[in-house]
Amino acid sequence: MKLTLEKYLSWINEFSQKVIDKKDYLSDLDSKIGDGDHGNNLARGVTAVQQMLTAKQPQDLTAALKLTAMALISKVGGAAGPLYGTAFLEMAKTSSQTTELAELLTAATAGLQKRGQAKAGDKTMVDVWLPVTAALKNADLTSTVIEKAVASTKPLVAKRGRASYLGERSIGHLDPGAVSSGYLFEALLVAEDEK
Amino acid sequence: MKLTLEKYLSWINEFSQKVIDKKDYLSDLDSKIGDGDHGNNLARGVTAVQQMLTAKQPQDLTAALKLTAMALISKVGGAAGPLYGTAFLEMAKTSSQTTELAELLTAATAGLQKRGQAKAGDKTMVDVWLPVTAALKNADLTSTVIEKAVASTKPLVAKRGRASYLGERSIGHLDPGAVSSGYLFEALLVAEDEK
Amino acid sequence: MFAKGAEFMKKIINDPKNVVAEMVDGMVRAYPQYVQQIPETFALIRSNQDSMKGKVGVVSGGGSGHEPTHAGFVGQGMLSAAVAGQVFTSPTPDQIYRAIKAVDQGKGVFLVVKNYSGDVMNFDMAKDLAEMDGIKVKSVVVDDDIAVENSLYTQGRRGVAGTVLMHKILGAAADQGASLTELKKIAQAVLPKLKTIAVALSAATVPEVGKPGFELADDQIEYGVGIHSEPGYRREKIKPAKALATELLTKIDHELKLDSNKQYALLVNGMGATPLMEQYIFTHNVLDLLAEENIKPAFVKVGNFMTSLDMAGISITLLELADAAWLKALNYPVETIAW
Amino acid sequence: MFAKGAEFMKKIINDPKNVVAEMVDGMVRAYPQYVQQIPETFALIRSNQDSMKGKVGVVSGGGSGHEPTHAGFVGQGMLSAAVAGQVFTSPTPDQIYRAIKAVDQGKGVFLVVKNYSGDVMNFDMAKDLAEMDGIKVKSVVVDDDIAVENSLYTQGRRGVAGTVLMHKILGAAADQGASLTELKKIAQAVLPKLKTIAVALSAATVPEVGKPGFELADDQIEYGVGIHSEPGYRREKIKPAKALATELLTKIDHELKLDSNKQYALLVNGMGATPLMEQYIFTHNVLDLLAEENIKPAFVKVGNFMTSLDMAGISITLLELADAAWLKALNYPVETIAW
Ligand SMILES: Nc1ncnc2c1ncn2[C@@H]1O[C@H](COP(=O)(O)OP(=O)(O)O)[C@@H](O)[C@H]1O
Ligand SMILES: Nc1ncnc2c1ncn2[C@@H]1O[C@H](COP(=O)(O)OP(=O)(O)O)[C@@H](O)[C@H]1O
Ligand SMILES: [Mg+2]
Ligand SMILES: [Mg+2]
Ligand SMILES: [Mg+2]
Ligand SMILES: [Mg+2]
Repeated sequence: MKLTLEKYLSWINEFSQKVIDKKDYLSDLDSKIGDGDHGNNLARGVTAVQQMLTAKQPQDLTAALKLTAMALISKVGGAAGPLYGTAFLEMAKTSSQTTELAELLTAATAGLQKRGQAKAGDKTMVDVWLPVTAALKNADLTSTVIEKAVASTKPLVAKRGRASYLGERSIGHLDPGAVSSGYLFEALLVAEDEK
Repeated sequence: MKLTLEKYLSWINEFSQKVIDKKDYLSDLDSKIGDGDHGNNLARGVTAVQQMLTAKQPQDLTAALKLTAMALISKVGGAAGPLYGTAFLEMAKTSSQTTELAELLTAATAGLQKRGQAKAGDKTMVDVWLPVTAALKNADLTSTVIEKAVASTKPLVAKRGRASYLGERSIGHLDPGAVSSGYLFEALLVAEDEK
Repeated sequence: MFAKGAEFMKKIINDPKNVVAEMVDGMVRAYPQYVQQIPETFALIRSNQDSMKGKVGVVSGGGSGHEPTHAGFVGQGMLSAAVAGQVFTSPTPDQIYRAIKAVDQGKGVFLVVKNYSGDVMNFDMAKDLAEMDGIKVKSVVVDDDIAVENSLYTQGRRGVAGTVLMHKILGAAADQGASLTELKKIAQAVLPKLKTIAVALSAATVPEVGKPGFELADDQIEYGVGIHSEPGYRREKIKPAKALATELLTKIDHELKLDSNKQYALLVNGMGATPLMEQYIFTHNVLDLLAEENIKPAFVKVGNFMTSLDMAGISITLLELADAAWLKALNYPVETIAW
Repeated sequence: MFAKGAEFMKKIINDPKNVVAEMVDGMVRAYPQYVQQIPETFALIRSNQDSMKGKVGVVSGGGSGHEPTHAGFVGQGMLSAAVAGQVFTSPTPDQIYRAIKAVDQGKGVFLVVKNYSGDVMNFDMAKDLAEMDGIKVKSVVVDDDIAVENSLYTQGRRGVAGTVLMHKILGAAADQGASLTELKKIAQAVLPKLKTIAVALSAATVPEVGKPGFELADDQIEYGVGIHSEPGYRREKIKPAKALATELLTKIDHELKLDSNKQYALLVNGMGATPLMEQYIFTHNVLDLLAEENIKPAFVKVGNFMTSLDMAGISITLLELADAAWLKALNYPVETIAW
C-alpha cells in the first residue's frame, strides 16, 4: 500500500481526534505504571500537529510528515515526544525515496528503537510498531493484529521508560505508549477504509 | 482565710492534677477561639511546678509561691505563662507581708491586669480572677461563684489575646484561660475542704 | 505520626513533645557555620560572634513552627540571635533574657516582637530582667497583618511575614553601626509602611494537638488567616490564583494607597506546604496586577520565609520604601541559613 | 483549583495548561538580577552573562514541578542555563538546543541530564542539533536514586536530589575555568559516589491530571518513591522519624559502604509539602545515626531543593567526598535564587 498526502492527512486527523478523545484514559493508564501524563503530552502534540498542518498547508507527503515530526518533537516532550517525533521524521526521510507504507514504517520502527533502545518484549510502544510493521509487509494488517499487539504488553515486565522502575509490579497493566500507538494504527485502518 | 504552706501545696497539687486531666479539653477550647495549645502549655507548666516543688522542698509559703511562679514563667510560654507566672510572683511578694488569701489574690489580679492590660469583660482569665477575689474578700467564695464567672465569658466578645482576632465570632465560646482559672479556684475549695 | 483519637497525624517526627528540641539540634548541627545554641536554651546565636563586636544586637523570636523564621535569619547582617518557643507558643522570658545577655556588646539590644499577647508579655518580662542587669533594651512590636481591624481596645493586629523584612532592614542597619535609638527610629518608620495579608488552603496541625487548627472543605479557602491558624475574615470556594491575588492586593491597596510614584518591596510567602510552582504563579499574577497600576516593585522575594507548619497557603507583604536606605538594606549582603 | 470528575484539586493556579508559562514568568520577573528568559522558550539563562565569558557552559533541565530545581540554580558559580519542560515532562530538544546555543562561548557546553527515558532522548536530540552547529557538547546522566535496582537491561536508576550537588560541583569547576573534558571527568568521578533515597507521605498532584499520582492510606508511607510519584519499594505504616532515617541510611550504607575514615556531604531534601521543622528533626536523626558510625558530614544542607510539587516526603543524599576539591566546590560562592 502506498501512502498519499491525502491519505496521510486523513490518517493523522483521525489519530489526533482519537488521542484527544482518549486523553484522560491514556493518562490514567500512565498513572498506573508511569507518571500519569501520556494522554496530556500526546494531546498537546496532536493539537500542535493540527495547527501546523492547517497553517502550513504542506503540498507533498514528505513535507506533511516532517511538519508532523517537528510539531511532535517540539511540543510533546517526555519520552513520547522524541519517540513519536523520531518515527515521523524517519518516515519523512524515507518518503523521498518510496511511499510504500511498509517501508516507511520499517524506517520509523528502526528509528524508534535506535532512539529508545527498547527491544521487543520491553513493554513499550515498540511492541506495537514491530508486529504492525511486519503485518503491513505481508499486507495483512487488521484490527485484530493491532489489538493483539497492544494487549501483549499487559503481562510483560517493563524494561524501558518510567514503568521499568516498577519491575514486577508493572505486570498486568497495558503500556500507555502501546495503547496510543494502537490508536495510530487503528486510525490508519479507518483512513484506508475511507478511500 | 489564711494561706499556709501545707494548704498551698495541696491546692497547687489539686490544680496540677486537674490541668493534666483536662489538658485535651483546654486545648480544644483554645482551638475554637485561639491556637489550640492552652491545655498543653499549662500541663507543661504544672508538671514543671511539681518537679520543682519536689526537688526543692520549699520550707515556707513565699518560697513555694516563688518556685511555682518561676516554673510557670520558664516553662509555659505563650500568653498563659507570663500571666499565671506574674500572678504567683505577686502572691509570693505579698506573702512576706500577709498570708491573707484575699490580699494575695488582690495583688495577683492587679499584676495580671498590669501584665496583660485586660479589663473586666475582655473575655480573659481576668473575668474569673476579679469576681473570685471579690468573693474571697467577702468570705463567700463558692463553686457557684466560680462557675458563674467562668460561664460569664461565653457570651462576651474577646478583646485581648488571640481570641480577639475573631471579633464577634468569639461569642458563644468559653475562654480557655477563664476555664483553667476556674480549675485553679475549684482546687482551692477542694484544698480547703480537706483541712 | 501518632494516632490520636480518630485523627491521624502524618508527620516526620518522633515524640511530639520533643519536636522543638530535635529541630533546634538538627539546625545547629547542620549549620554550625551560621548558628550556635546557647546552652540549655532554644536560643540560637550567631556563630560569627566577631561580626557583632561594637554593634547593637538584634534579637527576635517567637513560637516554633514558622521555620526558617526565626533562626534561619541569624547571621552577619541580620539577626544576632533568635529564641524559639514551643510550637506556636511564645518563648519564655528566661530564654529571651539569656539571648539578650549573650549578644549584648555594651551598645544595647533591640528586640523584634510580633504582636501576640504571649510574645509581647514574655519579651517585656525579658526586657525587665535585662534592664535590671544594666543592659539597654528597645523593641518594636510588628503588627503587619491587615486581616484584623485595628483598634486601641483590642489586641491589635498580628505580626506575620512582614517581620522578615523588618529583620532584614534592622539587621543591615545594626551591621552598619546604627545605635539603639536609630534602630528604634527605623523600626517605627518601617512599621506603618509594612502590610501583609494571607489566604489559606488548609490549616496547620500542631504536633502536640494532632489535628488541624480548623477544617476547610475540599473546595474552600479562607482569607486573612494568621500564622497560627487563627481564623480569617472570609471563607469561600477556591478561585484561580489571579482572583486570590486580586482579593489580597485590594486589601493592601486599601491600607497603603498604592501609588505609582512610590517604590515598593514585595514578599510572596509560602506557608509551608505550598509548592514553589504555585508561589511563582501567584507572583506572576501579583506582578501583573501591580503593573496595571504602573507599579513595578523595586525588590521582590518569593519563598517559604514565615511558615505555619504544614499549612497550605500564601501571603503577600508590601513594604512602601519610604526611605531609599530601606531598599539598600534589603539588598545588603547577609550570612544566614535562609535569607 | 478546578473540579475534575469527583476529584478536587486545591492549588494556587489559574489554568492547569498554563502553569509552566506563568511560573516561569513569575520567576524571571521576581528575580531579573539572576535569570532571564530566552525568548519564546521556557529556558532561563544567567542575567550576568559576563560571568560566563570564556567558560564552558553548564546546562541542566527537565520537567517542571521540582522547583527550585532547575532555574533556581542558574547564576554565577552554578548553572549557565536551565530548561523547563511541562510538569514532570522532559523539555523538548528545540528548547534545550536554544539554551545550549545561548550559553556557548566557544568552549563547549556540558549537559546535566537526569536518567529518565524522556530526558535522555530529548537532551540527546538537542546535543545532535548543537553539534551540527559545531558546538562541542558533553553530558552526564545522573542516576543517584538507589531505590531501584540497577541493571543493564533496564532504564537504570533515576536522577533525583543528588543532581543538585552535581550542579554545584560542576558549576564551581566551570566557573574556575575547567574544560569540557575536565567537567566530564569530574562528573564521572562524582556519579558513583552520589546516592539518594526518599520516603513519601503523600504523592504529588500534577495540575493537568488533577489527582495524586498514587494513594497512600492515612497512616501509610512509601519508601523509595521517585520525584514524579513513581512507586517505591515498600509501603508500611508511618514510623517515627528516627526509624525512617534508619531505613533510608541503611540502604545508602549498603551502596556507599559508609566509612568513618572518609568524608561526606549530606543533603536532606524536602519534597515540597514537608515543613522545615520536620526536615530539621529528620536531619537530627540522620546526624545521630551517622555519629554512631563516627561520621560527621563535612557539608550539610537541609531544605526544599528537588521537590515534587505538593508531595510530602523527604530524601537523603550522601556524597562521598572522594576528592577534596568537591568540598571546596560545594562551599564555592554562587549567585543564584535558591542554593
Ligand atoms: N526507551 C523507550 N523506548 C520505547 N518506548 C518508550 C521508552 N521509554 C518510554 N517509552 C514509551 O513512552 C511511553 C510513556 O510516554 P509519556 O508518558 O508521554 O512520557 P514520560 O514517561 O516521559 O512521562 C511509555 O508508555 C512507552 O510506551
Ligand atoms: N492580654 C491578656 N490578658 C489576660 N489574659 C489573657 C491575655 N491574653 C491572653 N489571655 C489569656 O490567655 C489564654 C490563652 O492562653 P494560651 O493559649 O496558653 O496562650 P497563647 O494565646 O499564647 O496560645 C486566653 O484564654 C486568655 O484567658
Ligand atoms: Mg508519562
Ligand atoms: Mg493558645
Ligand atoms: Mg500558643
Ligand atoms: Mg512525564
